[in-house]
This record gives sequence, structure tokens and C-alpha cells, in this order.
Amino acid sequence: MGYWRKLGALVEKDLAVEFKTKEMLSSMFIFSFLVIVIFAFAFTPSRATTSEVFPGILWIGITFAGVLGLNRSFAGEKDNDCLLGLMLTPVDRTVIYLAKAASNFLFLVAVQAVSLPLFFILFDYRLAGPLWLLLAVILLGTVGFIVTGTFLAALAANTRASEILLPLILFPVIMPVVIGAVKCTAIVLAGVPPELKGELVRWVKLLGIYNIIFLTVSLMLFDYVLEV
Amino acid sequence: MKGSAYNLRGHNFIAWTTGFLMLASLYAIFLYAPLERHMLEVQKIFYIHVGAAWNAFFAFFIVFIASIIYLKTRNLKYDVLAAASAEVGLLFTTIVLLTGPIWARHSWNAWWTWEPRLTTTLILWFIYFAYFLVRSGVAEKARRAVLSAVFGIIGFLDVPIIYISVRWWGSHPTIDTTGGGLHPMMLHALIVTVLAFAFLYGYLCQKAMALENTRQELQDIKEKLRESI
Amino acid sequence: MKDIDLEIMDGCFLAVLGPNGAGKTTLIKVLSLLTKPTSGSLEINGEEVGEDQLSFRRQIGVLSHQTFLYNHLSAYENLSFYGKMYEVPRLKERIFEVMEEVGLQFVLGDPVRTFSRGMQQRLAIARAILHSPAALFLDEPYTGLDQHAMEILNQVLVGLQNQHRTVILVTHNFDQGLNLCDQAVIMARGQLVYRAKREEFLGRDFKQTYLRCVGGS
Amino acid sequence: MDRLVYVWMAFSITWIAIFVYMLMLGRRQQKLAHELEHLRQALKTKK
Repeated sequence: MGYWRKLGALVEKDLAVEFKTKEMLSSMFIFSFLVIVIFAFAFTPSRATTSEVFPGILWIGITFAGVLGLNRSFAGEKDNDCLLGLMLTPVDRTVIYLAKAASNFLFLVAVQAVSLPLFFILFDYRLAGPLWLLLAVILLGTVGFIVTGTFLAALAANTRASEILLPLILFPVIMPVVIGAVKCTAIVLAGVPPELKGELVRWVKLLGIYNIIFLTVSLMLFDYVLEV
Repeated sequence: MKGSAYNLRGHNFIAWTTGFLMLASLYAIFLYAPLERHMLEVQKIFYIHVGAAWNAFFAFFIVFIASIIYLKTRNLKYDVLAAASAEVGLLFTTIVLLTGPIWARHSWNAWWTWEPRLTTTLILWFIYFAYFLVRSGVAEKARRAVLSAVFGIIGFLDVPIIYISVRWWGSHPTIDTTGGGLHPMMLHALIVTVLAFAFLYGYLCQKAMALENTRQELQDIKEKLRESI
Repeated sequence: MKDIDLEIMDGCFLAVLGPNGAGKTTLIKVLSLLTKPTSGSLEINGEEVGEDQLSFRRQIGVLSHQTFLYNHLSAYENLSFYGKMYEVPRLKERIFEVMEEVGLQFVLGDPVRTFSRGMQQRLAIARAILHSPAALFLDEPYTGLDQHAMEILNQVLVGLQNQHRTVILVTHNFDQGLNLCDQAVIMARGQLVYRAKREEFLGRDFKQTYLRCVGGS
Repeated sequence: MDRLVYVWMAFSITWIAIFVYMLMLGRRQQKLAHELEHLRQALKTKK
């Protein structure tokens, strides 16, 4: 049972730090807000074509804001060598990974909770499909992004110029997540027409498989990333 | 000394075989294989395109295997192999990405078609470029080897998922690039070309490994000198 | 590092001395189970350390020149977090106890970033002994300590000695190293070049021995 | 004839890519050899 209690303690610590500084949440939120505004200028929101690019814009906002947060998530642990202090404690390394992933996930969801409605309002977009399905699909994509993102953020934190490196090594690897999430979102936004139902199921399965594979591999390899 | 002399002979053997096979593949492509009915000469590009693609994939597979072995054994030899293999793989994907559009331009009148295999190759190119970014971002030898091995494993595991997602994503009808069944003589030419590229891979990989070894040796000497100062 | 054959008795205070780059930090990393030795093995209480390292880690405390503290959290939050990670029983009482020991009981609620360097180091001492480790490893703990913090650290160390806990102190500054220890070793170029009990080096001119060992070989 | 241009382009690009890579390897090897030589010389004069 110590496993879960320690995981809880780690997440609680991350939340406490973020609650004090608010630097990750505020920058991520402002960034996704900026993405909305920039895209509003690039594609006139009232046009019909906008509905076609809307899922893409949504996910660009999520992934870019997410990378911003991921970059910070291990930078904080580098001050005073806290990460080393963590590794000295009697805790399984996988707990450190899972806790980081969990807190990154919570931060990104918190940002989405504010920015998602903004996306819909500012683009004057009307949702045709069921809301719960949209949320489920977005959460599924977010999990995939965070699973790989947290792992590669830890990897990048060990290199020089990690802030520039992370997006460059992360985006190619999460390409399937982006493709799948955009497709799913587009189908749900269109109200899940019956002829596309099969396709939606297929994409959801792909995202699920991706999440399982990368979660497993990350848990297996995280030991090596933290090695000193 | 004995080992290096032997190595040199092996190297020479591979070099000569590569040269011979390259000429043979040129012969097979242009003189032996018959003209394709629809694409005529342009179909000849197909041989090098596919030859490079298969061997690029093979090279990345070697990166994957060598990375796993490195993490298990901690023998820097495998790190050098992985790095060299990734470099040659990157060269081959570059060739695939350059010849693909030329062919596409003739066949479909567009430079780029987002054809699933070509698109997957493009993403592969990005992944293995990132592999070298990871390598260049770490100065310490052992840590660089570990981190890049981890990335080499992750990157390769991603390939099938990328391919599937890109194929499903393609709203364009998937174009069967092989154009139906191959004429047996075309198949022979293809086999020779793939073989030629495989030997080219071996040759370049050896060269790149020798280079990497020298570099690490030099780094060792420098570190030792610095310590003694 | 090579050919290190070191046996550390329970309750012994060992000082590891040596110049920079002698392999002292590597030794600490191996001892605190951060790095697996490339060859050779590590035994604790006669048991070889294998895959299950967690129970061993619980008995080890490490104090380095880095504090391992979260700047934005308060002293109490920091200790409470590490306490949970080490599964310290009666955590609240224990935190007050160690805070008193390092004389920081009045700043429990202040964020660490407002602390002076000396105060941060004292909090780091509290963090290292919070879980009452059976063995405490100190890696250059005197770097950046003010006089007051140094006194506190020495007090804590004496206290540990009286409780018969194992202490290993790694430093390149041998004046401080020799004050308290009852055994000393000198490392140079990744090897142990000298070892002695307190009685053996007490009367002698240690500086000369040190210089001979470090420079000579 | 247009078709032949495409074929010619593809093959020459492939060969150029391979040779450029080999040249790059050679250049790097030379640079390293130079550096090694320098170090050796420096060591000799030091002794």
C-alpha cells in the first residue's frame, strides 16, 4: 500500500508547488488562449471552412500548451538537485514517473477545462455530437500525450538545451496520438454520423493501444532515464 | 595488430562486393529488367527507392536491437553500432524522401502525395534526426549511450503505430505503388538492388563505426590529459 | 574506481578524504544505492544488495552540498513530503523534534526560498536525519555553511555517534574531516591509498601523510 | 524524353547523397586524425 501513498504524496507535492507558483498553469493557459487568437486571425471564425480545421486547431492548442508544461515539470526538480533527493528515498522509480505523469495530466486537464469552452465560444462552434463523448476522446488523447511526453521530458531534462530539444523529440513520436485524436475529435464534433461510427471505434482503439504500449515501455525504461 | 589487419581485409571485401553489386544492380535495372508498360523508364526509380527504403528500415531495426543489447550489457560497442546504423539509416531515408517525389511527380503530377509509406518515412526521418539531437545534447559518454538507447527503442516501437495511423488517416485512395504483380525479371533486379544497398549499408556502417570509435578514443585521451593537468 | 575493499563497522564514524576527482562521490553514489557498481558487490549487514533496494534505502540518509529542498514549499511541507516518502511514523512529532534539533522551529511555515544559505543547509540536515537512518552519508556537507550551521551539524553528528549510528563523511577538507571521526581513509585516483584508526593518526602530522598519499602515488 | 530526365534526376540524387555522406565521413576522419596527431606532438614536446 506504500506504493500508492507515496504516489499520492508526490502528486500532492507537485500540486502544492504549482499552487504556490502558478507558473505552469498560467503560462499554459495564456499560451492556449494566444493560440486561439492567432488562429482566429488566420482562419476567419465565421467561415464554414473553420469547422473543418477546428479539431486541428484544438489539438495544436493542447499539444503546444502541453509541451510548455512538460518542459517545466522536470526543470523544477533540477533546482537543488531535488530529483536526486527523490531517487534516494525508498520509492520505486516507476512511482516517480507515474506521479509526474499524473500531475502533468491534472495540469493539462485543468488548462483544458478553461480553454476548451473558450475555443468553442470564440470560434462560435456548435457541438453536434454528445458532450461526454467529446470529453472522453479528448481525455484519451491527452493521456497518450502525457504518457510519452512525461517520459521524454525526463529524458530531455538530462541533456543540454532541454527546452528546445523536447518538442523536437516529442512531436515525431506522438504523431499517431495527434492524428488519432484529431480524427476522433472531428468525428465527434460532426455528431458521429452513422457511416463514420466504425472509423471512430477504430481510432479509439488505436489511441488505446498506443497508450498501453507507451505506458508499459515508459515504465520499463524509466529506470534508465533517471540513471546517474 | 592482427585484429586490425583482419578487419581491413573484411572491410575491403565488403567494399569490393558493394561496388560490384552496385554495378550489377545498375545493369539489372537498366538492361536486364523489362520496361514497365505504363510508367516506362520512370519505373526504374522504383528499384532504388524500394532498395533504400527496405535497408533504412533494416538499419533502424539494428538501432533498436543494438540499443536493447547496450542497455543489457553496457558494452559501448553496441552504442557505437547503434549510432552508426542510425546515421546510415538517416541517409537511406533521405534517399527515399528525395526519390519518392520525383517518381510521384511523374506518376501523379504532384511532388508530394502523402502516400502512407512515404509519409511514414518522413516521420521516421524526423525521429532519427531527433535521435542525433539527443546524442549531441549529452556530453558524458555513458549517459549519452543510455539516453540515446532509450530513445532508439521508443522510436522504433513507434514505427508500426505511425504506419497504421498514417494509412488510416490518408483520405486519398491508397495507391498501390508496386503496380500489381512484378514481372519475375523485375523482381530479380529488385533483389539485386536491395542486396547492393544492404552491402552499402554494411560498408558505410563500418566506416561510421570506425569514425565513432576514433572520436571516443580521442575523447578518452583528452579526458585523461585534463585529469593530469 | 577500482579495488576498493571497504568494510564499515556498525556505529563507526568514517572520514573519506581525497582531492577532487578521486572517486569519493562515486563511492557515495554506490553506497547510497544510486549507482550499481560496474563490478563487485555491496553488502549491508552481510546481505548482498540485489533488486530489492527499497528496504535498504530506508535506512540511509544522505546530506550533500545540494539541499534537495523544494524552494517554493515551506520547511514543514518539505519535511512532511520527505517523511511520507520514507514512511516515518508519528511524522508530525518527528518533524517538530528535528526542527528543534537544528533550531528552526520558528520558521516552519516559511517557504524555503526565503531562507539564508545556512538555514537551508540546516533544514537539509533535518531532512537527512528525519527518518532516523541507521547510516548517514555526508558528501561535502561543510560547503557554504556558516559558523552556526557548522556547529549544529557537528552537534548532530556527535549525537548520532552517541546513538551508535554509522556515519560516513566525504570531504576534501581534512581538518573538519578528522575532528570527529574514529577512522579515516584517503582516496586518490579511484583507489584507497591510506587507512587508519583514530589512535594511529591522532598524534602525528596528518597533513604530511595526506600530501604524501595524494601526491606521491 | 521527359521521362528520362526524371530517371536521371533520381539516380544522380541517390549517388550524390551517398558520395556526399562518404565525403563527410572522410572529412571527419581526417579532422580526428589531425587532432590525434596534434595531441601526440604536444605530448612529445611536453616530455
